[in-house]
Amino acid sequence: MARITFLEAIMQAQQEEMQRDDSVFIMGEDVRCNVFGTTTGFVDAFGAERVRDTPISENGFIGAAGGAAMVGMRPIVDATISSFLFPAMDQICSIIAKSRYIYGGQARLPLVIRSCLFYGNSNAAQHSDRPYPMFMNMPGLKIIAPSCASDMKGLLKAAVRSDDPVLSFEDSTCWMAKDEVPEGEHVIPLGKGDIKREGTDITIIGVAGGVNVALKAAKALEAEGISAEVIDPRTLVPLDRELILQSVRKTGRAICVDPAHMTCSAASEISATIVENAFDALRAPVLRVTTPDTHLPFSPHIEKPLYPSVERIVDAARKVMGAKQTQPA
Amino acid sequence: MARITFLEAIMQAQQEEMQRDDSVFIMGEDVRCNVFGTTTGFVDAFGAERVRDTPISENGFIGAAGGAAMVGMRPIVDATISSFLFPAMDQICSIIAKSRYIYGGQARLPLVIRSCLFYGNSNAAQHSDRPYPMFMNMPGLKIIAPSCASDMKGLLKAAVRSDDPVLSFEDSTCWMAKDEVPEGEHVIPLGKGDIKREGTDITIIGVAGGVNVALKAAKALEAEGISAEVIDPRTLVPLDRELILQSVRKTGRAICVDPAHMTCSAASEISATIVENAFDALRAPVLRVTTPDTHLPFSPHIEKPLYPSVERIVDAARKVMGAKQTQPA
Amino acid sequence: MTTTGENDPRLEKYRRMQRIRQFEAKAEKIHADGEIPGALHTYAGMEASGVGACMALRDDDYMVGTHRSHGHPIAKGAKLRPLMAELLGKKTGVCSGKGGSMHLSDFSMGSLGETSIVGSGGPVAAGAALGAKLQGLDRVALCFFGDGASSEGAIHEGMNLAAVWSLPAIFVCENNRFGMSTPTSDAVAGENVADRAHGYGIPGVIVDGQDVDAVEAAVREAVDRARGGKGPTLIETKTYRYGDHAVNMGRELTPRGPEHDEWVKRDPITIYRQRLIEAGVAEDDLDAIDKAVADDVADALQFARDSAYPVFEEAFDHVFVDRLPIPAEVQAHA
Amino acid sequence: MTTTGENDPRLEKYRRMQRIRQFEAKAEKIHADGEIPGALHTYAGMEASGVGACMALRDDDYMVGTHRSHGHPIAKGAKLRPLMAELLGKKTGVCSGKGGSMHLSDFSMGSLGETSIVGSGGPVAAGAALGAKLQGLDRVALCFFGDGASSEGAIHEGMNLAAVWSLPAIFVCENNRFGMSTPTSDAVAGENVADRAHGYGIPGVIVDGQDVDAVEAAVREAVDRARGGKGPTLIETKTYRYGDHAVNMGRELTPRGPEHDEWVKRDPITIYRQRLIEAGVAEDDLDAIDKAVADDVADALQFARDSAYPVFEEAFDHVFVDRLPIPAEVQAHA
Ligand SMILES: Cc1ncc(C[n+]2csc(CCOP(=O)(O)OP(=O)(O)O)c2C)c(N)n1
Ligand SMILES: Cc1ncc(C[n+]2csc(CCOP(=O)(O)OP(=O)(O)O)c2C)c(N)n1
Ligand SMILES: [Mg+2]
Ligand SMILES: [Mg+2]
Repeated sequence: MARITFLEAIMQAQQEEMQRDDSVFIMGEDVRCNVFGTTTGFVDAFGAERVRDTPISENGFIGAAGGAAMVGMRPIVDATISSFLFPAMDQICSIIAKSRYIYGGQARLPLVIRSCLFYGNSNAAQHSDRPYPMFMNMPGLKIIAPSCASDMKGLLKAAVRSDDPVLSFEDSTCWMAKDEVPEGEHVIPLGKGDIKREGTDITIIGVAGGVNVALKAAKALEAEGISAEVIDPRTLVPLDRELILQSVRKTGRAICVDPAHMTCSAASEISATIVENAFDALRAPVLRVTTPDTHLPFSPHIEKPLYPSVERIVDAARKVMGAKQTQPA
Repeated sequence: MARITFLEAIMQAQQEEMQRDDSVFIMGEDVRCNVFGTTTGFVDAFGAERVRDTPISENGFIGAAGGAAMVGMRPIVDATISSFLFPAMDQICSIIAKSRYIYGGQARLPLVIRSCLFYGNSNAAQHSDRPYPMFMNMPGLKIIAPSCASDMKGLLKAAVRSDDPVLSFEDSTCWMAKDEVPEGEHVIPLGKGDIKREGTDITIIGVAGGVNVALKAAKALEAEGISAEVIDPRTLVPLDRELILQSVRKTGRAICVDPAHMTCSAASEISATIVENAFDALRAPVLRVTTPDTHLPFSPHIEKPLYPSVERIVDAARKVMGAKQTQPA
Repeated sequence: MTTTGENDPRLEKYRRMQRIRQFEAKAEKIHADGEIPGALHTYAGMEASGVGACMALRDDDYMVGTHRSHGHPIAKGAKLRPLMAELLGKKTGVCSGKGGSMHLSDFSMGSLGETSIVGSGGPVAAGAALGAKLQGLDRVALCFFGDGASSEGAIHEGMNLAAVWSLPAIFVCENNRFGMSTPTSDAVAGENVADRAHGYGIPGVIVDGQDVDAVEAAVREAVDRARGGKGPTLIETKTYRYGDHAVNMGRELTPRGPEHDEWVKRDPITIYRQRLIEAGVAEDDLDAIDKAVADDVADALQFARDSAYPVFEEAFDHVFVDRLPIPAEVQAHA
Repeated sequence: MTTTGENDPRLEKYRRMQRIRQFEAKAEKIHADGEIPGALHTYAGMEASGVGACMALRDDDYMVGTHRSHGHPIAKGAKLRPLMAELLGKKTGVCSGKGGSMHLSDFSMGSLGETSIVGSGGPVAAGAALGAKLQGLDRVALCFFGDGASSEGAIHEGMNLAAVWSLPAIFVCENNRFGMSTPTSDAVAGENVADRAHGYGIPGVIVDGQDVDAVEAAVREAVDRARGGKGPTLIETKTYRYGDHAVNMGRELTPRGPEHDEWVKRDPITIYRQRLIEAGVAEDDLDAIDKAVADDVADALQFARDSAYPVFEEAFDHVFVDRLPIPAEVQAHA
């Protein structure tokens, strides 16, 4: 075990999987120069054929990853920033998500599309999207959104090995955080959530970087005598609904923390799942702590307060703990 | 008042708004030949400059609608089938949804993007999308999804007059249904839902064509002595949350019927809204009747049962009516 | 050179064109009878384009096609039974009943998708070519697309990618003079789609799409270039579709000018049949092929009719490798 | 012809290039000091491209730009105060603090968006040109985009649309030899981006991007064509950016070859200054311009610094025409 950052975990996962399997290769804009630091030394180690700088044409090279996967390769696409998935939406939704199905299982699309959630640092609306909820509504795409280096490595390795297409959403607020990460064979199955903190009074389900804010809030709540359990689904598709429900059945209260925009967010889905399946256990409304349905502005003074914060989560928890527990007859 | 179809209502709305305002024009693939019958006679009436056949390049002409709107036009884009919005996702999400915001209010984008929800008729996965939930997660886009001819006309006219960009999702299962539709000035404000049927025991919120299935289910439930109220939000953004909550506060029970895929659907959002804001009134779980998270297959025998049906809604209602009304302490 | 075991590649070319023509004639008929659900876009008139192109390919080469999907797989050598069964939505269909008329893709023949999103095959073909290159195989990938599709960004991006990486790809624009109802000249800027090649620094070739030999020769040259590591070629086959955009649309979409009759007179199968006869092929041999194809089509239809529909659970297969869990409330009413 | 009221268009050209250069030098410095949040992509080295192009436009013509957004609005005549205030995230910024360095778009100068999604301006420019045409105005719309952007489908679709509809649009590809770190030749197929024009049947022009007069002349010809209803032109300005892709990235992204020094020697401002002097303009007059520009920049910075930040509620303005309701639980902690 070594303490490495989230970005280093991505690099390790890619490196190990490329060493392990010749059919794995990486492509994306400026991956050789290695903008965010997840492919350092890769050209030297693997050659320029397997570490490919693409033209600026997301629909083209993401679709090409689909084509390459169909003939037996295992591409990792580094799409850099999630906002750049919009130009590629057609290849992702029409080809990558649907080809296996529409051709009755003839197609196989083992590929990973990585992109970071680049919010919170004055990059303005066109660079600050957190679009995973959109993709959750499209069948055929597995989605990971890890919150720590160790999960990042284990899930990315699983993603590369998966025969299904996987979107990896990498929260830039986690990039520099260090964590104990097992070296070598450390593979976390897609679809298994994790209890990041045990608790008894309230369940806080965090999404991506929202998990870390939730953990801080849990600590603050502890000081108030409120014991919060923090659940990290880690994979958004398939979603570990059972783990979430188990926790809510225990605590009777839930808050969903999600940096995405509120409407049709992962938080909305989790909330709907809870009320649908654990209603009898619920002792209070399920609250969502998300980014309101506004765009993200450049000016830091007005951008920062829009994201889920410790204060907002603590407030929500207080509200939920104090909620009337009787129901109208 | 005349009884006209949903498609005729679209045609009337377009016609009246084009007569009213010279800055309104229509463009899309094959609009002159008028594939679905919503622009019959338009070239003769308005000339080929205002009724424009576009190249097959959705990102190009939808983005061009944005540009034309910025300089004072009011384009109506007929994108035909909703699945063809994916190639245009970047112009919709990066330019049309965000330009007013990112430029601090300097830009004005009065435009309408129409597309139909083309499901249920063996068109296979690439033509059967119901992608409005994806757009609900993107701020800056108003969204209408009417369920009857009268609402279609009134909302489309409001959409054309709106200074905000509006996506119009037109459910093809409603196309041929006739309805009393006021002639001339009939404008329904964006953001106002409608009670399609009053009831006391259970609230069924329908989305797009889901409303009509819900109405049929309500009738069937009446025979069982269950009084269902059917709510049609009509506009998905802004969503008339208050109308939904009022009804649920009255009935204490809710079912969300939505032809979209379950995960992160409009139904999920509505459910989350209800549990967040009307928990005290809830006497049973909020159930979603949606299309499961599979793609839509070509073969009609296996396609049709995937959509919300009267039977599934009735079942859900029975379950909700019989649900235990006590809560754990 | 044919690779299907037939002895005379000329006869094989003729046979494949006949198979497309007759397969479609049957399909069109039973669609009118309501036996085929969904839309049906016929390829009749364009057979020389598809067959000429595919005859220049090896069996292990890749191909990507379009919504007008009956022609390409048959041109590449696909069996008719699974294609016809697919049209009827049967489990034995080439796509297990999931795809239908717009998606008759036979992966066993190297077909990587007949995709009904216009233009979307471009990046896929580039990717397949990239895959072949990375694997050190000398396979090529051929992308069919329409004149209308040339306006899509996906086609541009696919061609630019293939050109800049010198991928073994061939882009074949089947210019049948129309999108759905829109004449090419109203939608596609420039004289010829092939002129776009210049901008990518690759060869752009225009060929008579009604002449199967001419198409084959042009594609063969492009395939040789591609296999030789010299990168992609853009080929435009000037062709024509006889039918409306799709069958049974309620009314005619595609406007027909006086040139319609001219085109029909230049029928690719008639032209080629004549050429073969002039080259000494016995008419009887050609008639025998026609007859054998008719039998094949009849057999395919019988097979399709005899086949079972998929069962409901199969709707949940192939979203992912593992079958999706089926919600009980849905299952209950299926 | 200048339209800003200055008397000598030559001096105006010089002045605008100086304004860009000095505005950016200041911005780069205070970004290093931490006074400007977010990314900063400098335009230094490319001034002749933007100014030459915009000098060929009227004030009421439209323009669409890119993430490298400091040059275009200043070239089109924008005032410096709101630009600098925007960089600092102030309420008085040209985008009210919503856009920042990548989006310095001044709509009052006909700028319809400096959009940081690469290539996304193409369709917008085509649409603005369409709007002008439908309104019967003789305005044109000019689209700046990078060499890297030429690979995007959006640029292709915008150009095809403009060409097929003969719209009054001018596409100016500012080829500065790199995307972010990727040399143009590794990403863009074909010899020149301008060669793409042939495929759309429109003129493709290559011009020395370091020569403001040459750029202006080329764009002027294209503007005349466009205003005359003859449709779009694609112009490629061969230029160079001096700085790295963006400032303060932690390490150098763009690789620098031996040609770097050659390019820096061909500085567009130096070249033009020399030309003016040779044409008889007094050095003192040019020095006075330099000085006046320095004062303007200092004034803009002072203005920006003195300006207030937006208040939190404003984060909910401009999503729609009406301010969004602000959730109480968010407001409580803002
Ligand atoms: C992205 C997209 N836009 C629109 C359509 C609707 N559509 C289906 S076929 C067609 C015309 C295609 O023209 P072309 O590419 O020339 O092919 P052809 O039908 O002539 O073979 C259109 C517009 C579609 N399927 N996909
Ligand atoms: C759609 C999209 N993809 C990727 C990026 C990231 N990006 C920003 S600038 C840039 C390089 C652009 O190159 P070019 O078009 O030549 O413009 P230049 O920066 O050289 O002025 C890239 C890849 C982006 N902003 N948008
Ligand atoms: Mg065509
Ligand atoms: Mg560049």
